[in-house]
Amino acid sequence: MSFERKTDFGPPHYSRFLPPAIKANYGKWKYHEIVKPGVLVHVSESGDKLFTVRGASGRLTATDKLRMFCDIADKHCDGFLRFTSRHNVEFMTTHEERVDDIIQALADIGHPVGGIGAAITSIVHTQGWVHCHSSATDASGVVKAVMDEVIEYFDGRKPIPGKLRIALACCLNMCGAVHCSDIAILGVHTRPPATDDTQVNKQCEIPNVVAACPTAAIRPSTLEDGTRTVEVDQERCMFCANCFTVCPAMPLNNPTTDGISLWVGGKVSNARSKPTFSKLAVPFIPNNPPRWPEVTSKIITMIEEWSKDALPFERMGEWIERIGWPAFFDRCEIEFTKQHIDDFKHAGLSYNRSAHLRRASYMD
Amino acid sequence: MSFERKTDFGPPHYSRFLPPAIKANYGKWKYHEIVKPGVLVHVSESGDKLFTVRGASGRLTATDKLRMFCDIADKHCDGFLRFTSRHNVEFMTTHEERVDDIIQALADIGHPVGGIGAAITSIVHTQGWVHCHSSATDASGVVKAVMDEVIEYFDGRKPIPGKLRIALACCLNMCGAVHCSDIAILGVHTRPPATDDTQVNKQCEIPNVVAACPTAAIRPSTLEDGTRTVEVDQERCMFCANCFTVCPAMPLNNPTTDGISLWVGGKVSNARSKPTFSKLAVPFIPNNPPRWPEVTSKIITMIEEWSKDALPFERMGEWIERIGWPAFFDRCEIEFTKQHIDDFKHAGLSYNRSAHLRRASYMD
Amino acid sequence: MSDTPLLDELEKGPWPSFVKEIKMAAKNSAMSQDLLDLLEKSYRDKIGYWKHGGIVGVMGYGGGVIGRYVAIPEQYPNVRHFHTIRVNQPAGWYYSTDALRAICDMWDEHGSGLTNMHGSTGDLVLLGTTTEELEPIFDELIKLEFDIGGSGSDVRTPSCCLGKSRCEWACFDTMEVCHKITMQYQDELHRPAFPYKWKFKFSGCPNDCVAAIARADISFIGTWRDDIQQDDAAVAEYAKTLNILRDVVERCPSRCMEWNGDKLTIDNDNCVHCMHCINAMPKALAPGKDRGCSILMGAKAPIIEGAMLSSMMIPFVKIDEEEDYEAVCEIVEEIWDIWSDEGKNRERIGEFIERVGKSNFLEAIGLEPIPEMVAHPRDNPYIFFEQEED
Amino acid sequence: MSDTPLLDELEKGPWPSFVKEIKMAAKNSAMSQDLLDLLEKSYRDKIGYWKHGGIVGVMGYGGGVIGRYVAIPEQYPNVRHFHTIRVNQPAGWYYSTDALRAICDMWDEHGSGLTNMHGSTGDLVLLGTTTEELEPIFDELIKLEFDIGGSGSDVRTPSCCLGKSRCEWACFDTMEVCHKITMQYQDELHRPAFPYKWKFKFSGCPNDCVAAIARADISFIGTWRDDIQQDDAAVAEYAKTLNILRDVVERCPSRCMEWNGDKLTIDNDNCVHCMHCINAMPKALAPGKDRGCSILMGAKAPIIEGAMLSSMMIPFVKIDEEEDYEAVCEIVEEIWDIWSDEGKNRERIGEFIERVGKSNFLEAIGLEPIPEMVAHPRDNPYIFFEQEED
Amino acid sequence: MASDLTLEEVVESMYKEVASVQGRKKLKPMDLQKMIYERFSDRADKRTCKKLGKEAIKELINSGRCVYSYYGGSFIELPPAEGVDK
Ligand code: SRM
Ligand code: SRM
Ligand code: SRM
Ligand code: SRM
Ligand code: SF4
Ligand code: SF4
Ligand code: SF4
Ligand code: SF4
Ligand code: SF4
Ligand code: SF4
Ligand code: SF4
Ligand code: SF4
Repeated sequence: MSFERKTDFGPPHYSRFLPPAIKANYGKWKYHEIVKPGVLVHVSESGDKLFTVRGASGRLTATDKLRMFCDIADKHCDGFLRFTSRHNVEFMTTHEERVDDIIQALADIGHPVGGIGAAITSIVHTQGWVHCHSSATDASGVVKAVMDEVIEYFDGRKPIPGKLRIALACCLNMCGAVHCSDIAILGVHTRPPATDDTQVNKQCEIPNVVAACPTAAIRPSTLEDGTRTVEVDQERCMFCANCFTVCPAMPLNNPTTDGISLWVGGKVSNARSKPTFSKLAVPFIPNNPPRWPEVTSKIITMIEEWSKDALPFERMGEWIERIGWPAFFDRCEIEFTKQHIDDFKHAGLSYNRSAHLRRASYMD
Repeated sequence: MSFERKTDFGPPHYSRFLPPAIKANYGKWKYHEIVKPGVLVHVSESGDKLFTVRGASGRLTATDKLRMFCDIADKHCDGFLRFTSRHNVEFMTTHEERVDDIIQALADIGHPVGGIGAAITSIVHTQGWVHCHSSATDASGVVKAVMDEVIEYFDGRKPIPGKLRIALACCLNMCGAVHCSDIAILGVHTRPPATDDTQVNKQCEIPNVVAACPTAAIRPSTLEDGTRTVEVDQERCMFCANCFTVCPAMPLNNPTTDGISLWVGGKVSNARSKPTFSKLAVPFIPNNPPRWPEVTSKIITMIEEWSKDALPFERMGEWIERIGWPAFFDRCEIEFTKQHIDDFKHAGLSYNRSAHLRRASYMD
Repeated sequence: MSDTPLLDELEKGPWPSFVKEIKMAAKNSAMSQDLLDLLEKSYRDKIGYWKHGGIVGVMGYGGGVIGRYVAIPEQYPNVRHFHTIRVNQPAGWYYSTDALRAICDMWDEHGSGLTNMHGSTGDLVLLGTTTEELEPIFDELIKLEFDIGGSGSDVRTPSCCLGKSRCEWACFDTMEVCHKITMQYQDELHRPAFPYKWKFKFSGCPNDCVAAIARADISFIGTWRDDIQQDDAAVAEYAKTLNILRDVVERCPSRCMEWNGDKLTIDNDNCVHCMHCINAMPKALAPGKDRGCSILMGAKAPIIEGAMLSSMMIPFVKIDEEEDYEAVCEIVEEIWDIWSDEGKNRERIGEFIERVGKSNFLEAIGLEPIPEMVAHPRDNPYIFFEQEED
Repeated sequence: MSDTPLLDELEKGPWPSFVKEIKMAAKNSAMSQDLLDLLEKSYRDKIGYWKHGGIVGVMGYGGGVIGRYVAIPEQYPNVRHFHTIRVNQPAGWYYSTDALRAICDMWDEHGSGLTNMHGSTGDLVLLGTTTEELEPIFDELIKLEFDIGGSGSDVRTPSCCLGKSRCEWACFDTMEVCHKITMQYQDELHRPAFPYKWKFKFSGCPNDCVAAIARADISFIGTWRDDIQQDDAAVAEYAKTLNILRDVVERCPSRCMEWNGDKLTIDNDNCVHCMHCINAMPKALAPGKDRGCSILMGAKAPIIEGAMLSSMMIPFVKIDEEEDYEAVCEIVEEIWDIWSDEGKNRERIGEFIERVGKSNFLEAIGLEPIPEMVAHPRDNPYIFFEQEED
Repeated sequence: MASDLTLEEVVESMYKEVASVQGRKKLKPMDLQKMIYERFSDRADKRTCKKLGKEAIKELINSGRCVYSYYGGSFIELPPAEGVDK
């Protein structure tokens, strides 16, 4: 059965996959309400109601599981479903009475419902040890460990003042929006590349490798026996693995010195305050698979301190801005070290260039 | 009459010059009040009252004028006076009835009284054409021209919502705190140095000259006839005159292309908001001595727009932060140009990295 | 079944378990079985065992397939290759169950049976297959009418929030614009020709539910120009449960609202369109009717100059209207020309703009500098003055 | 008298006229007369006519005199030299009339009769004399007990606000500390030995009336640790004329005050000591009793890395007490050592700290990193990890 | 300006360039585009060179004579010798 090989035809038009209620009310929605944890209702100008149930998803999904999602969608949602920008799965129906059936069906296949409104939703994450060469930690494993501990903030059992976004990236390339999350989990290498001098000139172009380094730590060099390779200045190397991306002969993976750093206070939305970068909270916690207990306990402390003191809608970064960074480090029992003080290009703008000081912290 | 040549003896101890009322209440003051424009009263814990009259001063002062100040101080202030950190002259007396005599005496010698509290005080300025080699404008002349126009904001006839500090520097060295003033007047050269190739190697060390340039616009070069000199890359030169400071053979003074730039929104104190840098408002106004009318009229527009809309205590920078920069440029009829957008080291942090927008400005 | 005690630990607990997923796939894929064992080894040794991909792809395309080779193929032969295929998702990530089931059947036959639903850029990621299977997979995808996404120095797969499909705050049709742009630039998507990657993202309002300002070289964020739509009765209703003064009025970034206990007055000239008051009272407030979007540019991850957010370029354009849509495409293509000519290797557009100077960039693409583009004007005196020939 | 029409224009108007001053001095100084004519020429030609000073000074001192030579000495012989002498001012710029009269008499005899009262760093500037007069002038100054100030790569003349002499908000004795530091470091002031200039400034409270945070390499700014002193009756008095809610409570940077119409409650643990509420109600509020100062470092003008403000180094020290004063001097001297050893030519301490990294700098001078030193921790991932020898 | 530059000429010129640097230097599509404009700017304007350049790359890739590769950026090379484990 010959068929004509096509290219450049792009994705199918979404209209093929819109539930009827959405087709009927496209662009005519009036308002929404959160019915209960994990369940939204959107009401259109004509009064039509569409209920949305958001099911947790671990993102890494086997085809069999997708078929189970399809079974639920066929049974309750006219054969349509969608995924969210944070890879949860959403089932939509105009029949309010089907909401609880959908929730039960999801529970039966191990997928709790939640993450809507003032809640912690799924953790945006990347490949980790499952698939990426430059990862300094695993992604799916850390996500599973953390979400198991904070599930009550996801499913509404523990209400919190506003949204709290957690993201993970397994190296400094930071796939995802780790640089703008309330809490960011970042895999870090803490050793310079273990350069394989015999391979560098074979596998890579030295000028490209030298240019790839953000801190100009790489210089071309020639060994006694004439092999052309590169040399890394240990003082300047920041373990970003950019050289490794451009040249496989410069691996950074190391079981004892790879680990996780934690960042706080980032935000993407424009609500109230402008979009903000995440800031360093904990520079290094060694990898401790499978449940990274030190990582999860510190994240829980930060969530608890924020949630008991934040105003309604107040994101983590807005809360810290209000109480001051000294109080954040103090309450979350995190030691403020050399590494917290910036020394990169815009360092000066991060210093406290004012006499503004709360007294609490330096009462000897 | 031989005398023993001493060195390293430093300034006389201030206690020699303190009025008796100050000696008696040193460190024991309770509160102050502004009696009337230019007149303060400080009340000590014991109830003693000290009246201070602040007289304007042009900073450049002849000895004869100093003797006139001394006459007033001898007559009314037990032979003591002081100067302020913004080079005004202050006369202090415990006798309230002498306040008006002091004011009259000062008026007789051409020195109005004012600049206290929510007022415009004297303009911190530098040498200009009177004494400095790298000045791109005069200092004393511009100050005189501006203060003549804003005198009513100095002497209280026109009350304003808060303090408004004006400073002037005649080149990018920025002597004084021009970089942190409500309104800053900055002399600017707008042409690269007119390098005298015959003199460069004679008068200066070429490595020093090359290193002095903040934008690496200077490269060593040799003419056909072998003379070693330097070459300036027109694209990168910012006319900062730093090379001229290090090497007199690279003058930047130019009658048509030297002039004045205006900056706004800077602040030194920590009250309410943190200390802030001044931002570019008007990139270039050609020098127009003796009264620089274009400079003074633009300054007056900015003062008027601020003073009719600012909240009590609200400095120029705090006001602009509240209404937004588009409204500032609009109300003060200043054209926003390429030059206003930063392109130096921290440029990215000055961009609007948010969707925050007021609509007023782009309603077509 | 092999022995994976560490991973088994992660089968417990309430959050969906990726280990269960791999085990599910392993039932009928030796590749997934090897992946499971390899991952257990990584958990034991605390390092990953993947090598960087080289030359993989489908005929005619320069992107969409990420080459992956296990570092120790002798022990894990079935993951000697473990390439991933990025499938361009339907706008808004909507699916029909037939389409999904068809993809699953194809993937069980030609790959590991594991997917990422979805990748961070937005693609439906088919996780793990061999070089030989790439062409057959593409043939199947052609039949299913699902093309491959982007990777490398190309236009990456655009993505958008669900917009008008289900959200009352959508200020433009994010899904239609996203689809139109994806179709219009298929050549740039499938044949990498840029100095580095280029990402489009479309959010229907400043809540930015697809993180466009943080993760896209060009970010389309919906906004409006007229007054916020206000239903006073509904506001009074919210006043019963919501502390409107403290939690809404005092949190407005431009403090342009007054609340006297029963009436909310908004000075719409000073509203900066942050969405907060609307978020807090969805039944009482809504964005205006005169809707469109702002266009910002330049976001990227930290390497090598430090992370960047997109910054304001075009405050307001009615992107849903053909005329404005064409004008925007023209500007984008002009930017691609300049960036391709003068951009350095691996230099994103955000880094390019800062290197050449935002003003020069604006001049090159014919945009006027306006104060909306800056948080504040420059505060250093290094102004560049044009050198007229005197 | 010569013809100076442009300058004469500036004799008019209410603000004191510097032209009148020059004319006054010109009556008995040919030097000032030439200055007047030279300035008129500058006003006509719109450029200055001064040449950069070379090596001028008094015996034994490396600073305090700025060499100035007119560019066109043939036309203006009397300003062939027009050096300025910086005289170290008494702390707080207090004078007795006898001291001032004596200086005036000396200056009429040996110089132009023109002064700057005062220079921006704080010196009493004697404006215009010849090289030959420098030694005789210094002899006179010795008799008057007024030493010369600083210039070049030395400790510049320290300056301070009037502090405890007349201000109830002074949190330390700015004038005494300024005087003590000036006397203690006379050698560093008179004999330039640093990579570049070093400026001390002392402000008694965060109003910073000597602009220490903007104009000093090391800025001493008064602050307090206990509660704001509060007189409720006086607050109620102010309430009659002052909108305490809008103009005080809502302007507090940490919003740590509540006003219920008659009682002001301050949460002193969250007060950031900005001075605003105290400024607004001087008869009702005052800084606490447990007073001292913060020490910040690194301010400078823009060339060549861009302007800098001083940043927090030591949050609180009781500088008036001998023990703390000694400890601070020790740290300053240690900083000078490190800066002198490793600083580049013309590299101010603020630039040095940013080049070597603030953390490394703190470690070198034995200060612990504390969160008060930053507005926020780093937001880029380029963390430096110590390389233990494994 | 109707140019006499043909697609084949551009294709062959590009192929020669890719082959000549194989193993030593990696060429990006942009490098090939710039090379074409430098080489044929006398016979065609920039827009034409860019269009022909794009078509030439498409032709080389579709015909399998060249392939894309990815090393932290996209490059164009000759297809690898059959073994994949480079
Ligand atoms: C479904 C989804 C869009 C999609 O096309 O997939 C979505 C949908 C909605 N978002 Fe969102 N947001 C979604 C990702 C985001 C993101 C992107 C991200 O997290 O990567 C953001 C930016 C996050 C940030 O600021 O760091 C985002 C920031 C918001 C905000 C602003 C919150 C704030 O106060 O800063 C609102 C407003 C609100 O919560 O009331 C909002 C509100 C909403 C509303 C209520 C709007 C509406 O009327 O439908 C939507 C319903 C559910 C909800 O409350 O979560 N959505 N929303 C995404 C669901 C993710 C998930 O599975 O949990
Ligand atoms: C005399 C002087 C100090 C000295 O030792 O010479 C001084 C003295 C006082 N200042 Fe000041 N300030 C003096 C320069 C400054 C400076 C430095 C400068 O301008 O270069 C500043 C920083 C300016 C800035 O922020 O850019 C300064 C910012 C303040 C502030 C904060 C104002 C604000 O809201 O930001 C106050 C508080 C107030 O005004 O209520 C203040 C308040 C005061 C008080 C009222 C304090 C007191 O109780 O005595 C003093 C009386 C007069 C007044 O209101 O001006 N003083 N004051 C200086 C007079 C300069 C002049 O001739 O006008
Ligand atoms: C698959 C995905 C992570 C995921 O699990 O979801 C991913 C995976 C990789 N990314 Fe990414 N990036 C993914 C979304 C992102 C995002 C977020 C986004 O697109 O919304 C970012 C941040 C935004 C940005 O582009 O800066 C991102 C920033 C990077 C960077 C840093 C780019 C930069 O300019 O700093 C690199 C490094 C590079 O390009 O060489 C990178 C490189 C890579 C490579 C190709 C690493 C490499 O050199 O081999 C990863 C392949 C891993 C693998 O095993 O497949 N990835 N990457 C995401 C794409 C899936 C999809 O197509 O839907
Ligand atoms: C006289 C004075 C201006 C005035 O009229 O008051 C002054 C005058 C000069 N300054 Fe200044 N500076 C004066 C206070 C300042 C201040 C403010 C302060 O000290 O509070 C600053 C800003 C703070 C700072 O130090 O950064 C200042 C920043 C500079 C700079 C830039 C230094 C930098 O690191 O960026 C230079 C350039 C240089 O040092 O080569 C400079 C250089 C100069 C020179 C020596 C220019 C030169 O290279 O010949 C000026 C001599 C002019 C003349 O004709 O006498 N002057 N200069 C001030 C000193 C009088 C005094 O001793 O009391
Ligand atoms: S964050 Fe780094 S390690 Fe993780 S998927 Fe992206 S490139 Fe790979
Ligand atoms: S890891 Fe990063 S900083 Fe270190 S040498 Fe490689 S590229 Fe440079
Ligand atoms: S600002 Fe420049 S021109 Fe003016 S006195 Fe200072 S160094 Fe001289
Ligand atoms: S004026 Fe400034 S920028 Fe221009 S060459 Fe001289 S030092 Fe460099
Ligand atoms: S970005 Fe705005 S329009 Fe899009 S889903 Fe989020 S809230 Fe709705
Ligand atoms: S949308 Fe934001 S800025 Fe506009 S009125 Fe509401 S809260 Fe204020
Ligand atoms: S800085 Fe503070 S203590 Fe010094 S004069 Fe100003 S207000 Fe008074
Ligand atoms: S001093 Fe400033 S921070 Fe402290 S309570 Fe008063 S206004 Fe608030």
